[in-house]
Amino acid sequence: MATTLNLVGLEKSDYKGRPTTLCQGCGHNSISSQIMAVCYELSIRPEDIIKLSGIGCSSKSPAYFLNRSHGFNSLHGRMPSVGTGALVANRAIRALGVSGDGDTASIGLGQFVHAMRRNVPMVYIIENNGVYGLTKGQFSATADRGQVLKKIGENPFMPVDLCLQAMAANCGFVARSFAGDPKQVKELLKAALSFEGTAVLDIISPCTTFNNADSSTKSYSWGKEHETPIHDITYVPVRAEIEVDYDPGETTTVELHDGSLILLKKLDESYDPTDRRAAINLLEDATESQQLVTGLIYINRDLPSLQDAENMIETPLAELAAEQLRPSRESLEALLADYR
Amino acid sequence: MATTLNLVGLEKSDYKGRPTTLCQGCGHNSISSQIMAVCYELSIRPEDIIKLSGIGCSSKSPAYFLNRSHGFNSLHGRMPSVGTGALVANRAIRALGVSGDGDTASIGLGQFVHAMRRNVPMVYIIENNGVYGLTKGQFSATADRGQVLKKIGENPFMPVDLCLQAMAANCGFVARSFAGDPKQVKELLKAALSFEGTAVLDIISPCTTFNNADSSTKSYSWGKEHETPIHDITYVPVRAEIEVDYDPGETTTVELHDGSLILLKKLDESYDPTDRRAAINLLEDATESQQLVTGLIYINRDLPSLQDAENMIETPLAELAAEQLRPSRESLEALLADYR
Amino acid sequence: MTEVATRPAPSPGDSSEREPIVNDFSMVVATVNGTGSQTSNMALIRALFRMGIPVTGKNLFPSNIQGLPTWFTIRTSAEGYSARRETIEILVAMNQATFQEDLASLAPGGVCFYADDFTVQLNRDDVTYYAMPIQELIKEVQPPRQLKDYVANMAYVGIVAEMLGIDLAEVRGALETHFRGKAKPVELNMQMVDAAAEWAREHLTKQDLFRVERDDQTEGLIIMDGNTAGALGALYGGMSLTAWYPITPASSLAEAIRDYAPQLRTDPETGKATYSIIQAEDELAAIGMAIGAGWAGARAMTSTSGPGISLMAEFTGLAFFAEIPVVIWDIQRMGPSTGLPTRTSQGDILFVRFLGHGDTKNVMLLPGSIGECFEFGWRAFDIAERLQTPVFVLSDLDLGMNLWMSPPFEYPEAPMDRGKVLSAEDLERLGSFARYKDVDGDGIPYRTLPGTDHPLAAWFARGTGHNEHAVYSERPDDWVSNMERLWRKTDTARSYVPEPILDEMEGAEAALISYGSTDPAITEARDRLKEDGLATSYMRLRAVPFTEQVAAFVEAHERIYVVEMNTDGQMRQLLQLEYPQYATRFISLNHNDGLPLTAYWISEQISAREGN
Amino acid sequence: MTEVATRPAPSPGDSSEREPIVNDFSMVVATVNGTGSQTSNMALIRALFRMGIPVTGKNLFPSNIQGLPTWFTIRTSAEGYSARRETIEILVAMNQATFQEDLASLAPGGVCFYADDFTVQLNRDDVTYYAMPIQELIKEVQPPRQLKDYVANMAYVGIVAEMLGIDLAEVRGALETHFRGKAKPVELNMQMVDAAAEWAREHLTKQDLFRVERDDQTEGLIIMDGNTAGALGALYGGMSLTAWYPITPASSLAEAIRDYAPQLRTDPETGKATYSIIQAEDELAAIGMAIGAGWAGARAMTSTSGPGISLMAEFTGLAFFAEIPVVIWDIQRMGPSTGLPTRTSQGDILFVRFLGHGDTKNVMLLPGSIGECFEFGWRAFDIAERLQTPVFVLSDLDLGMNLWMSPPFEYPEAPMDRGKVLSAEDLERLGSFARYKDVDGDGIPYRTLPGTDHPLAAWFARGTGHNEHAVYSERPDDWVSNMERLWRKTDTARSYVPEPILDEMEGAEAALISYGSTDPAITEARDRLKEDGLATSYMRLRAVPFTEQVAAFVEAHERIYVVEMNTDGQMRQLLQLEYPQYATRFISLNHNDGLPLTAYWISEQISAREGN
Ligand SMILES: Cc1ncc(C[n+]2csc(CCOP(=O)(O)OP(=O)(O)O)c2C)c(N)n1
Ligand SMILES: Cc1ncc(C[n+]2csc(CCOP(=O)(O)OP(=O)(O)O)c2C)c(N)n1
Ligand code: SF4
Ligand code: SF4
Ligand SMILES: [Mg+2]
Ligand SMILES: [Mg+2]
Repeated sequence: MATTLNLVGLEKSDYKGRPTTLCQGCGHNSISSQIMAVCYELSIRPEDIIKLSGIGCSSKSPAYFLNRSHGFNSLHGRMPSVGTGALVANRAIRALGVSGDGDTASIGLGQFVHAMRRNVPMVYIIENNGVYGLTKGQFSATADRGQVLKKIGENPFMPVDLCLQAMAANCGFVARSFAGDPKQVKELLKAALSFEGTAVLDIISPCTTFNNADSSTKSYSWGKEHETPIHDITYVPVRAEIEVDYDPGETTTVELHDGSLILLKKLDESYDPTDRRAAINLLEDATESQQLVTGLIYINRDLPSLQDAENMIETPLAELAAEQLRPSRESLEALLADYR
Repeated sequence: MATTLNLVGLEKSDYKGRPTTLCQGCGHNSISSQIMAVCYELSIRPEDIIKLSGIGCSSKSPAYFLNRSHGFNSLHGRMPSVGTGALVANRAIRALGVSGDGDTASIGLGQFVHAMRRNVPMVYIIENNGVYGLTKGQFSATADRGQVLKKIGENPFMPVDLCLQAMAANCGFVARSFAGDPKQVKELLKAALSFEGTAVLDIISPCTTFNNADSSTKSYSWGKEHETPIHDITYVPVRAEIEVDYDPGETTTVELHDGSLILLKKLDESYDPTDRRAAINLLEDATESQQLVTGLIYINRDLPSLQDAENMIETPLAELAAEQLRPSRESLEALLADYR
Repeated sequence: MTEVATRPAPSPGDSSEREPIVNDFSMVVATVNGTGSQTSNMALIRALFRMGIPVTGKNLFPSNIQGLPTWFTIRTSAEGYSARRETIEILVAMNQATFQEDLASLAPGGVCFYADDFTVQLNRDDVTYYAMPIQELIKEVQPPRQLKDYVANMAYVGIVAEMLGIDLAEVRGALETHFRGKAKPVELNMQMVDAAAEWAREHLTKQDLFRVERDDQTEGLIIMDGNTAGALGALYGGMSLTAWYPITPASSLAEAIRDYAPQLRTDPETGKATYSIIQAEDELAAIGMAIGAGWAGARAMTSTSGPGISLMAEFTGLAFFAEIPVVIWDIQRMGPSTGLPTRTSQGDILFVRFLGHGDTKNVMLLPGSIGECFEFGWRAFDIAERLQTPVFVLSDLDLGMNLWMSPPFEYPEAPMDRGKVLSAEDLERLGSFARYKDVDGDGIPYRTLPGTDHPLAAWFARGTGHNEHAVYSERPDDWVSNMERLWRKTDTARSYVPEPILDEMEGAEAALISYGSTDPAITEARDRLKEDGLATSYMRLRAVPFTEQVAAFVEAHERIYVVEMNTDGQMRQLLQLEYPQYATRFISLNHNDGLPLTAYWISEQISAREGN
Repeated sequence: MTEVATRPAPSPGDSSEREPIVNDFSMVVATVNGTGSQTSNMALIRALFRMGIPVTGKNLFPSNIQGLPTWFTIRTSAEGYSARRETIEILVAMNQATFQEDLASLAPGGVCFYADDFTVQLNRDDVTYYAMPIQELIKEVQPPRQLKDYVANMAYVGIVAEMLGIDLAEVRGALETHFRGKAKPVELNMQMVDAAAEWAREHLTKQDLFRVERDDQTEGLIIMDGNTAGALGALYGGMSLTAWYPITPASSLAEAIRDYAPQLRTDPETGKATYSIIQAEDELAAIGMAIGAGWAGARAMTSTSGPGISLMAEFTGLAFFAEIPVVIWDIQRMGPSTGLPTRTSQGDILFVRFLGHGDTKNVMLLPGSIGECFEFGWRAFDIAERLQTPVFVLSDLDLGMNLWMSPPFEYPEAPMDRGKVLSAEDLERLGSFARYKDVDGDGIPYRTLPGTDHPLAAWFARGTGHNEHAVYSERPDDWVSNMERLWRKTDTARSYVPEPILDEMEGAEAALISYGSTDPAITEARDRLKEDGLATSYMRLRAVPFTEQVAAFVEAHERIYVVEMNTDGQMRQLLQLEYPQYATRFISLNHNDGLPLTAYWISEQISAREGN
């Protein structure tokens, strides 16, 4: 196709990363593609994004998109704290975090929960494949009880439901999706990027090398068979608002902090993602029925972000002038008087 | 009173610990007293108990009960892992773990959740006072959003609901109580000691020095005013069973692994602690209504304990004979053949 | 107290001693913690300070909140010494539980003030006793119930002031400062002070030799704890993020930042904070946040103690290798493990230097006074951003939590050094950028900050092996050249860290090397040794890695005592590693029992070894 | 491969070289990882091994699962050497992406087998080429689709076997072992091997000098990787709990335990496990579990690599100070930080020795062969329980994950040493018990286990300061005496750790000290140096702290090269600290680029420095 420029004058290719070194068919690659597409389509300048990750195949993926964005491939399970610090230092940038189920549900669970508690404004993607890909296929904490992997055996423990964890931690944006449903992933990503607070996307992202058997709830085939979207979601950017028309009876809308809209077209039964109890129930139902329920499970725009809770100045701290950083000579003399 | 011996021939004094160094009126002390009373009344031999804790005022308390029990005052937030190892090494002993809200909800959250995931068979008490007592009163992660402490200021973050966390982690025994309600604490402790799996007791235990203002939901006065027990709980040991009589209409019973019974006498509305959804709803209601809902919130006896899940031998590993530990000479020669 | 006197003091019999001992004694107030004796002790020490008398205050407290013994020691010194002394001349006994022990620890000829409702034996006849009718005075003053304990403590302030000659006007002034001028508490407390002094005047007759007199030695000085000083230093150094987790004895540093930040760092226009202070969920998160902020271009720090340092090992390695500036305060306490949270030590030196698996070498600053706590508080950021590496500031409980005199802190003259940061304009001019290229040959590469508006700006920070472009590389040559550059940088560090403080004496035979809070004891010990005819040279280290001056000093002296408070002689080991050719010159003088070193111990050790 | 040849090899022109080179070459198979070349490489190396030819196999793989270059090197050595060599004589090129680089790295006179569908230039005329019709052979054999890649790799096995003279019967035998006798896969793969060999016989004419001949040097030996050896050692040492967290290159140790435990450690009566293996949520939990189990009396261990070691710092300090036995395996990889997960190094030595804040000194065992991985695997438990302290076993990626020949492991003769544990009967007899009392003067106290049925048995384990009765104490004397005892214990440790291996040569001028996986390279280097007339003495350290023998060796030699794979010369530093009087004797010979050391590098370094 002929290269077309987006609103900030960039081509699709300006959003690409280094060639991926992940396995062919890895779910993580398809998520990377959606990230690039979304940033291009929303005309986000790559310089206004930071990429964050922990350690794992999933956490490597930020190297494979947005070469023109700064990134930090931090430590295993520690992306949330690094992201918290970065966003406190510069609240003008948007953060795209990519983690894995091992990175988040095993070693990183504590930081994950506490970042949500503080409502650190970042998009927090978990590329959830139920295994440790990079260390060659051991069970992660999201693997189903009773699942069997050859060479490794049976997993005797209950899985961690990362969306339920997010609900328990009062996260204001909780979504689940499936790497095999790129359209939904894309719309959810767009919405998440407009949300001022922690936006959690628990995306089932099959590991084709170690956990893609039909019997695995983290496989492509399982996902294709069991995905049940709770609604058909469309993101409408601010400028486009006027143009969109939709059937109000069929569709509920949610307005985001920047004025953009999410259109949720109801499928069989209608579902209200602003109802906390309903969200928890939905997750419980999904567990019982073993369905891969996807979509925007819960949204609450009323929680202040970390920076607002801390009453922080709008200017990035990293850009403050010396005189804003160093109090006056007089102030020092004044306060030392109390110690005489 | 004249010293009376329990069924294993011990006096109450055989269950005491060193003199407490905690503040006068500290909720932790009253919980310690209940622990001593319970072990005495249940005729548990102190030698069959291990005491576990992390770091904090609460975690110091195991020094103040059961001098005749081995104990491990481990590291801040790490009681769960130490307990897991100890119980794997010796599954014949019963573990009494005492932690604090800082120890469990802040630094220890990850280990807390994963111990429950594995269903490590221990009584896990959180002496929850909403602050870091031992470091002089900073907010912990269970402090309410908006709470103000002089010298420290306002807490801008949402609290961690440890019972909800336990539900999310599929814990099989989830209870909440109040140090100001010793009778209930005692019955819940007895039940917990008969439960084969992780038994979580989230006990509001006021810090009289740093967080006992009437306005604090972790204070005595608040607890006294807002405690709403979901039932009147009585523990009936195995041997006593025959004697007890109760009104079945009024009371539901739950049988524990060792055959002992919990009698739950219904108060205003009846409540079924085996219903997971009801339990989660109850916790959500409690948060909304700001009531201190206490009692046995959830119980599920069907989850295998860690040792059973791992198909472990009944004999404590620590007591295995050398020949059980070291395979035969022949076995070595046999397997080395594969490497020729 | 648990320490027994090891040095003889004059007994009252001895007539040569009949003339008064002025401004020269150690007084310990033995109380129970949680009974609010801080106010009264502060009042005493501040009053003495304002009378121009050199003082220091050390609080020896248990790892407990309420009910256990606590000792607050005030040392006055005509010569201006501020180190701990073994001997106690004046005991103010407010805790019956430890009375006998406390009495036993009094020096012969000492003075014992005690609450008259104690049921104890006064089993020493070489001590002067003054009973204090605390309960009586309470009845008289009738303070509000919830303030009873506090006011009760004011009774000993009044009596001691009267008997020693402390000016009550200065006590009042001290209380006014303490209560930030609030009249009500001042009056309430002074009521008791006056009543008690009054009572003493009427009922007690001076029998001991100790008293105070106005002096002029504290003119213009301040008195403060090191953690507050460090906090102020950070605030004047442009601290933008403090991420911390509570731990004794470090908490009060972050808490002082929290207390002062609003007045010092609120944006006048918007009224909003130009900083952030986050109490993290643990130390891993605390340093993680600081590193994230450092990467994003803010001046970020964390403060902790031993256990937190252990938990920061992995992140320290990341910051060292990805070259992210961050400042870490370690207010050292007694270890290993949880150890003694309320006792002092210098036991983290060796561990911190090599903190992080694989090959690491961390920069350490070693403040030896509250003045240096302030100075290194801001300078640490300059060094961290200049070197793009973690900078550790190693203080300890004694320096951090106790009260020290100091000249007023010097306002930082030099502008902040933000290090090698490339702007969009720079990138435009240069036309290319390689994050880890050693452009200047000093091992320090150039960096760009997230948000820099230029297509060349981006780089991918990582703890994995990388080439000059921050791209993952397993090539042996990439690894080796990057490590060679990093090692070059650890050498460059020598020229950015503070030089040691040298004091060579005429005809010095022995030399001393030390660092941190041992300085006052050493200064005093050297004077004593000098008196005994033993001249010594002294170098106080203020940083690792060592500078040229350190090398010169080591070369110049044949017998070097390395004085420190740890079990393993840790700084001695670092010196031996740095100067293998002189490895045998270093003699460990280490003592590590949780209490600050004393001049007595040091001088005894040295004269013994020097055969004096 | 990324390493270029640095040592000249005979060029084909040179007639003196016309006679064949037998059993003496390095062959590298260049493939793409994730294409299942393990089976084929194992078949080749095992066939050679069974022909009695000394071999070693090293897999150089990326930190990646699929699609990146991987090199598997097989070295055959008539003299029985097993170290890495710079030079490669035979290249089996299965990866077009790296072909030119791989070809360039071939020694003059080398051989290049390559897939005939490559579009590359054969731009060297000093190399013999053999094109391999892989696709053709696949068409001929028609393997099932999902096995295509695997079988394809068997093509080069057949061709290489034919051209080098590897006995096809041995290849079949190797496959039978590999597939545990399962006929189907054996047949399928042999079909390809035979077809390929057949094809080679018909279409290729031998032009190069390299071939193999039966020998008898591997009689009775085994070939294995160090992690499997360590796992077996642990299982024969009575390991009861392995708590671990996956990390390269340590995972395969815990996984080998998991694979072997059921057959070795299932209780015959109940059919239940007499052990537990827990994949923890992280390394903090892993070591926490191990310490909990060690406290409760079980033999517990964890295994990890650098990043995990950093996370274990706090718990290590607790185990050191509370004196809990635990075994920690550190399969070292390249650091600092995440570094290079699939490259080898010895960079954790210094950090582990002092791991934990405050004053700590940890015991380290340093296996230098897979035989020692097995031996230290069980012995570590004896030492840990005897000393009641954490014992670290420091292996590395090269030793742990590559294939080494070894005599069959010796079954542990001595009964297990469970250390000083008091039973209820003991307590009854003694009438008293103090957990931290130095009864025997060796610094090692007695302990009791939870569940011990006696009123005196209980004690409260803690990381806080304690007296002999394990009761919290802030008394200076309690702290000091406890630390003095602990230091006594760190000395006692010397008499329980393995002695070094000494090899003094007649008239040796220079001496070498090394440890771990560098041993094969050093052995070979010393032979070369000997040939060149330079005799050397050699001590291979097997543990820290150092024993008497180490001291004697250091005293006896004036110039000591410390050979190691890290950037900072870490063992050199530990030696300098231990022997300050000889600090200048130690010369660092350290190289750290992720690849195992070679005899060539070592001998060149030494002869250069020795002016040979
Ligand atoms: C502290 C630490 N422990 C262990 C490892 C090894 N490690 C690398 S990736 C990984 C797990 C990754 O799993 P996940 O987060 O699910 O990512 P995936 O590879 O499945 O996408 C582990 C354990 C590490 N790098 N650091
Ligand atoms: C790794 C580590 N960080 C910090 C501390 C300091 N510390 C001691 S107790 C405590 C908090 C205790 O709070 P909580 O668990 O609620 O117990 P409480 O005192 O309130 O009963 C902290 C942070 C420590 N001991 N170890
Ligand atoms: S191993 Fe699995 S997770 Fe990793 S890259 Fe391959 S497919 Fe993806
Ligand atoms: S400080 Fe609070 S928690 Fe600690 S002992 Fe005192 S009352 Fe209890
Ligand atoms: Mg995963
Ligand atoms: Mg608490």
